[in-house]
Amino acid sequence: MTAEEWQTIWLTTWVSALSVLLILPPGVAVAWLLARKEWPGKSLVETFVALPLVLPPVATGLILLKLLGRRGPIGGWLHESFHVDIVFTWKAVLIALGVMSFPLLVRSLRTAIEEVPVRLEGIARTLGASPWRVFWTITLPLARRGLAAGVVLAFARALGEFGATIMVAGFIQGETSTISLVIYQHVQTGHDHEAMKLLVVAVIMAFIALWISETLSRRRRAP
Amino acid sequence: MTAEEWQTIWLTTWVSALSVLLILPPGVAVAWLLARKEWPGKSLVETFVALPLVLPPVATGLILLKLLGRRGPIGGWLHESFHVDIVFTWKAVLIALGVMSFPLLVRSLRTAIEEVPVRLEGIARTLGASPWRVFWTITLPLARRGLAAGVVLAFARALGEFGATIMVAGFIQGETSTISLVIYQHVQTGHDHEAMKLLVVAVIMAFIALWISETLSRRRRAP
Amino acid sequence: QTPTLRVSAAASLADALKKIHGLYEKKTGGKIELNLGASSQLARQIEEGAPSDVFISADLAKMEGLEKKGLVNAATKENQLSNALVVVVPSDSKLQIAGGKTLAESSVAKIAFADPKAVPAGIYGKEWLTKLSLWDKIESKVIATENVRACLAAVESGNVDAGIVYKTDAAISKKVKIAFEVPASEGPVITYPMAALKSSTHADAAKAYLDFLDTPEAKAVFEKFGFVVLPEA
Amino acid sequence: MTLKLQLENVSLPLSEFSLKADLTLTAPVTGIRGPSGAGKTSLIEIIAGLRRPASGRIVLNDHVLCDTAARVNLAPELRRVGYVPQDLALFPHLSTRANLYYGHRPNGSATSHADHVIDLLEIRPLLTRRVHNLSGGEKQRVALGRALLASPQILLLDEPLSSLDVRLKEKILPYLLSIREDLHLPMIYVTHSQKELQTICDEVLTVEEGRITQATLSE
Amino acid sequence: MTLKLQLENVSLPLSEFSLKADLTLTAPVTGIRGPSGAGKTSLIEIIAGLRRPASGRIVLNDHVLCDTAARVNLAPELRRVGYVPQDLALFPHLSTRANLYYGHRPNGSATSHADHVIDLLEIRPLLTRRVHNLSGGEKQRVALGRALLASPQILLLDEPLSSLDVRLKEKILPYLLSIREDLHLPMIYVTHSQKELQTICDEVLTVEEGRITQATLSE
Ligand SMILES: Nc1ncnc2c1ncn2[C@@H]1O[C@H](COP(=O)(O)OP(=O)(O)OP(=O)(O)O)[C@@H](O)[C@H]1O
Ligand SMILES: Nc1ncnc2c1ncn2[C@@H]1O[C@H](COP(=O)(O)OP(=O)(O)OP(=O)(O)O)[C@@H](O)[C@H]1O
Ligand code: MOO
Ligand SMILES: [Mg+2]
Ligand SMILES: [Mg+2]
Repeated sequence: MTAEEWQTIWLTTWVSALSVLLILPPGVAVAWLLARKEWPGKSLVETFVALPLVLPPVATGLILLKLLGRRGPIGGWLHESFHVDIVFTWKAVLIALGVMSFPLLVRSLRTAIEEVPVRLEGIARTLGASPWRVFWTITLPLARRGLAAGVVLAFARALGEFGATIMVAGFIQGETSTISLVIYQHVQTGHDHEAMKLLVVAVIMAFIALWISETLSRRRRAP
Repeated sequence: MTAEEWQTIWLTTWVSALSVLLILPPGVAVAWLLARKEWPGKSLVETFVALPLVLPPVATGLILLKLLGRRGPIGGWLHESFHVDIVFTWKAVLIALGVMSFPLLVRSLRTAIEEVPVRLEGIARTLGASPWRVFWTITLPLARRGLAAGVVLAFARALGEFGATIMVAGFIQGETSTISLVIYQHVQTGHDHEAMKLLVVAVIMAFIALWISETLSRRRRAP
Repeated sequence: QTPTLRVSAAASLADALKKIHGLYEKKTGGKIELNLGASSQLARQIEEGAPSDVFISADLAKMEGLEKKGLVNAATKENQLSNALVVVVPSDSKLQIAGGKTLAESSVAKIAFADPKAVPAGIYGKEWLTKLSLWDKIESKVIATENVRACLAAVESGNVDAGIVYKTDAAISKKVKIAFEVPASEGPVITYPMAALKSSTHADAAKAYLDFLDTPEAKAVFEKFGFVVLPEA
Repeated sequence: MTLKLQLENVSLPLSEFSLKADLTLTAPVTGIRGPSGAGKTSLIEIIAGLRRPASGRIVLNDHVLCDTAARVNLAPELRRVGYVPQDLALFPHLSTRANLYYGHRPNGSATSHADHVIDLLEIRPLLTRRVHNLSGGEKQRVALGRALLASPQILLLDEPLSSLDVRLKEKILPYLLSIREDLHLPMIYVTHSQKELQTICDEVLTVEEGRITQATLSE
Repeated sequence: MTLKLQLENVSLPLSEFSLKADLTLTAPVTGIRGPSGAGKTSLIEIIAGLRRPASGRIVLNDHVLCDTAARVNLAPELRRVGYVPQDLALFPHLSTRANLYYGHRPNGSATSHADHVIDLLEIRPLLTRRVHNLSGGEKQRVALGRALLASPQILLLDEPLSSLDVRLKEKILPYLLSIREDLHLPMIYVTHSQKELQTICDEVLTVEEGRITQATLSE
C-alpha cells in the first residue's frame, strides 16, 4: 500500500461513516412519518425519497451540482453568506454519499417500523410514557434489525458510490478521492492490478462492516 | 415522446421487471439460508452477496465483462457450445441489473425472515406441515413486507443502474438502451431537455412501482 | 444485402454520427448499431471480447493499445477527424485568458479537466500545458472530472474559474463561453483514429462504412458539428 | 380516594354488535363478567384510552377522559391507569426488570413499594431474564407487577390471575384487597371466576353482546 | 387405541432447575398440575417436538419420538400431536378459517367432523375474520379447534379453557370427554383447575421445580 492508497482508504472510511451518521436523524424521522402517519402527499414524498435510487447517478450528480454550485440556489447562498464552497470539496462527497444512500436507510427502517405492533406502543403509553419516550424505548428498539440493515445497506452503498460523487466532487487526490473513484480511474487507464488491490480493500471494508452489524445484532437476538 | 423514447421506456420496464423476477428465487433461497441457518463460510457468502453494492459499478461491470465476454470463461463457453453471445445484448442488461439489485433484495428479505417468530413455524409443524409448506404458508407471508421492500428497492435500483450496464451491455439503441443509459447519453451530449423528459419518465415509473407495492401491502395490513 | 454493423464510438461524436448513420442507412440499406461511450471504456470492452466491427476513438493512445494487442485491422486505420482544444469560462466571467500562461497565474484558482490520467480531452490538455512548461504550476489547481460533459458542468457551476474541453463540446452549453482557443500550432494534434476490428465478421462492410465516412456528405456533417476534417494522409 | 367513573352514551362498533355503555361506577372495585366475546376487553380498553369510542363521553373523578362531541380524547399516558391486558403484551426486547419498571412512579409513601410487589408476586428470581422464555404464569405476574409499579389512579385488570395456580391466586387476591383498602385504589376487574368476583368486588357488571347490566353479587 | 407414552431419563435444563422426567403414561387422559413456572409447558413441548431434551428417550406407542443417545429427534410434523399452546400462537396473517384448517386432516369416519367442532366451539361467525382482533376467549377456541381438526393421535392441551366463561367450559369439557371415549384419543391436559382435573383426567401428574410425581386424583 502506498501512502496515497492509505489516504484513500482513510478518506473513504470516515466520509462514508460520517455520511451514514448524518442521514440517520432525518432518515429515522422520515421512516417513522412514512410508516406511522397518513398525510396528503405521502406518496409524493416517498417517490422523492426513492429518486436517488431510480435515477442514473450522473443525473443525481448533475442535479446536486446545479443546486450546490456557486451559481446554484443553495451553493450560491452558502457562498454569499458564509463564504463556504461545497462543490469539489470533501463536503460534496459527504452530501453525494448521503443522498445516494438515503433511500436504502429509509426503506429498510420504514418496513421495520411498520412491523412493530402498535399495541405495544399503546400499552407503553398506558404506563405513562410519552409518544417520544415510546418511540425511543419501544418502536426503535423493536425495529433495530431493520435499522441495522438500513445502516449496512447505506454504508455499503456509500462505499460503492461513484457517479454522483465524481460529478459533484470531482477527483481531487486526498480531498475527494474515494476508493470508488480511484478504482474507476485505474480501470479507465487499464491499471487492473492497482484496481484489484483497492477492490480487495473495499471488499474487506464491507466484510468488516457486515461483521460489526452481525455481531451487534446477534448480541441481543431472540431465539 | 418519439418512437425511440417509447422503445426505451418499454425496454427498461420489461428488462427491469424481468431481472427482479429472475433474482427472486435465488434471492429468497439465499435470504432464508442467511436468516435461518448457521453454516461455515456464512459471513463470506454474505460479503460476497453485498459486493455489487460495495464496489463501484464500473468494477462490477468489468468483472461481468471479463466473465461473460467472448474471451471470458462463461461467455467463451456459451459462444463455443451454443453460439450464444451475452455481451452487448439485452441479456447482458438483464444480468447486470440482476447482479446489481441482488444485494438489496436479499438484505431486506433476510431481515424480515429473521423477524418471523420461530415459534409460529414450530406450531405450524406440530399441525403436520412440512418445512417446505411452513416456509410458503408461514415464513414468507409473515415476511411479506420485507419481501415487498426488497422487490421495490431492487426494481428501483434496476431502473437507475448505469455503470455496470454500460460496461457489459454497451449503449445500443433498441437493444440495450435503458432509460438510465439514454439519460446519460443526453447529459453527455448536452441534450438537457431530452434528459429531463426521460428523467420525469423514470420518476413516474418509480412512482407507479411504489404505488403498486403500497397498494398490495396495504390490502392485507394489520392495524 | 448489407449486414448490420456495430460501431463503437467516442461519446463526443454522438450527434454527428447519428446524423451520418441516417444518411448511410438510407444509401446502403445497411443498419448501424452505435455503441457510444468514453473511448477508454470502449477500448476495455473490445479488449474483453465485446463484439464490435468498427472503433472510433477520441485519441490515438486507445487505438494503439488495441493495435498492440492485435485486435485492430491496421490496414483500415485512418486518422481523419480532428478537433480543437479550448479554454472555457463561465459566460458571465470577466476573466481574460490570453493563453496557457494565464492559467498559471493566481487569478485562476481552479481549472476543470476531464481526468488527465484517463480521458482524452484531459490528456490533450495536459500535453498542451506540458509543452508550454506550465503543467507543474497548474497541476495542483486541477479538478479532474469524469468526462468532458462533467467538465463543462463544473465550469457552469461557477466553482472553477476555467475548464478545458473540445471546441465541439463547448457548443453544448450556453452557460460557458470560449475564452481561448488553443492554436493548432501550439496544441497537440487531436486525432480521432478509426479502424475496423479483427474480430469483425463483416470486414468488407466495415471497410465500406469507413469509406462512407470519407465521402463529402459525411465530412459536411462532421464539419457542421465543429469537427475538423483532416486532409487525406 | 373514591371512584366516580362516568360513561355517558359511550358506543363502540364491534364486528357483530356495538358496545354500548351508559352508567356510572362508584364502587371501589367493580367486577365485570360475561360470555367470551361479549365486549369486556373492549370496555376496559376504551377506559384505558387504547380504543376510541365512536361516540360518548367518559369522565373519571370530574376529569374528562374522552368526549367525542368536543373532540377530546385524553392520551393514554395522561390517564394514569394501570392496565393488565389479557394478552399481557410484555415488551419482548426488554428484561423482566425493565418491563416491571417501565412505568415506575415511586408512590411517595413507601419507597419499598416496588420491592414489596416483586416479592409478593415471586418474580425476583426472574428480574434479569429476557421475558420471551418466561412461563405463562410468570408473564402474567410480570404484567401485573408492571401495572402496579406505575402507581396508577385506577387499576384495569383483564383476567389477571387466569394462568396462576391456586396458591398464587390465594396470595395475590388478598393483596389486591389490601390495595383497595389501604391505598383506596379503585379497580375494574374482568374475570370468569365467581370466586374472585365474590372475594374482591363490591359491584358486578354483566356484559352480554355489548349490552351492560348492573347486577348484585348474590346473583 | 390405548396410550403408552414412555419418557425415559428425559432431562431439559431450564433457567433455575432442570426438568427431569422418567415415567410411563398409560391413562387415556393424564392431567398435569403444579405451580406457575414448574415446568408443565416445557414437558408438553418436549413431547410435541418443539423443544429438544438434553438427554433421554421418548417413545409413543412403540414409536421412538426422540432418543438423544441415538441422535434421533422426530420432526414435529411426523409426531401427529394436536397441541394447544398456552399462548395460543395463532397465525396472525391468516383468517380464522385458514387458521382452523391449517392442519386439517379429515378423519375418515365423519366428514362433518370439522363442522361439528366449529359449531361446538361457537366460532362459525368468526370464520372470515382476521384473528388479530378476536377476543381472548375466541382466540382460545380457535386454537383448540385448530388442534382438533388436525386429527392428531394425541392431544396436548396447555390450559385450553383458561379464558373461557363458565358456560363454554361446561359445554367443551364434556365434548373432550366424549372424544376420549369415542375416538380413544389420548390427551395430556395441563390445568390449574381442580374441577377440570376431576372431570376429565384418569391420572394426575404434579410438576414441581422440574420434578414430576404421579399422584392420585383424590389428593
Ligand atoms: N378491533 C375490533 N374490531 C372488530 N371487532 C372486534 C375488535 N376487537 C374485538 N372485536 C370483537 O368484539 C367482540 C368483543 O370483544 P372483546 O375482546 O371485548 O370480548 P371479551 O368480552 O373481552 O371476550 P373474552 O372473554 O373472550 O376475552 C368479539 O366478538 C370480538 O371478536
Ligand atoms: N427456553 C427457556 N430457557 C430457560 N428457561 C426457561 C425456558 N422456558 C421456560 N423456562 C423457565 O423454566 C421454568 C418452567 O417453565 P414452564 O413454561 O415449563 O412453566 P409452567 O409450568 O408451564 O408454568 P405456568 O403454569 O406459569 O405456565 C420457568 O421458570 C421458566 O421461566
Ligand atoms: O469523447 Mo471522450 O472519449 O469522452 O474524450
Ligand atoms: Mg377479553
Ligand atoms: Mg405453562
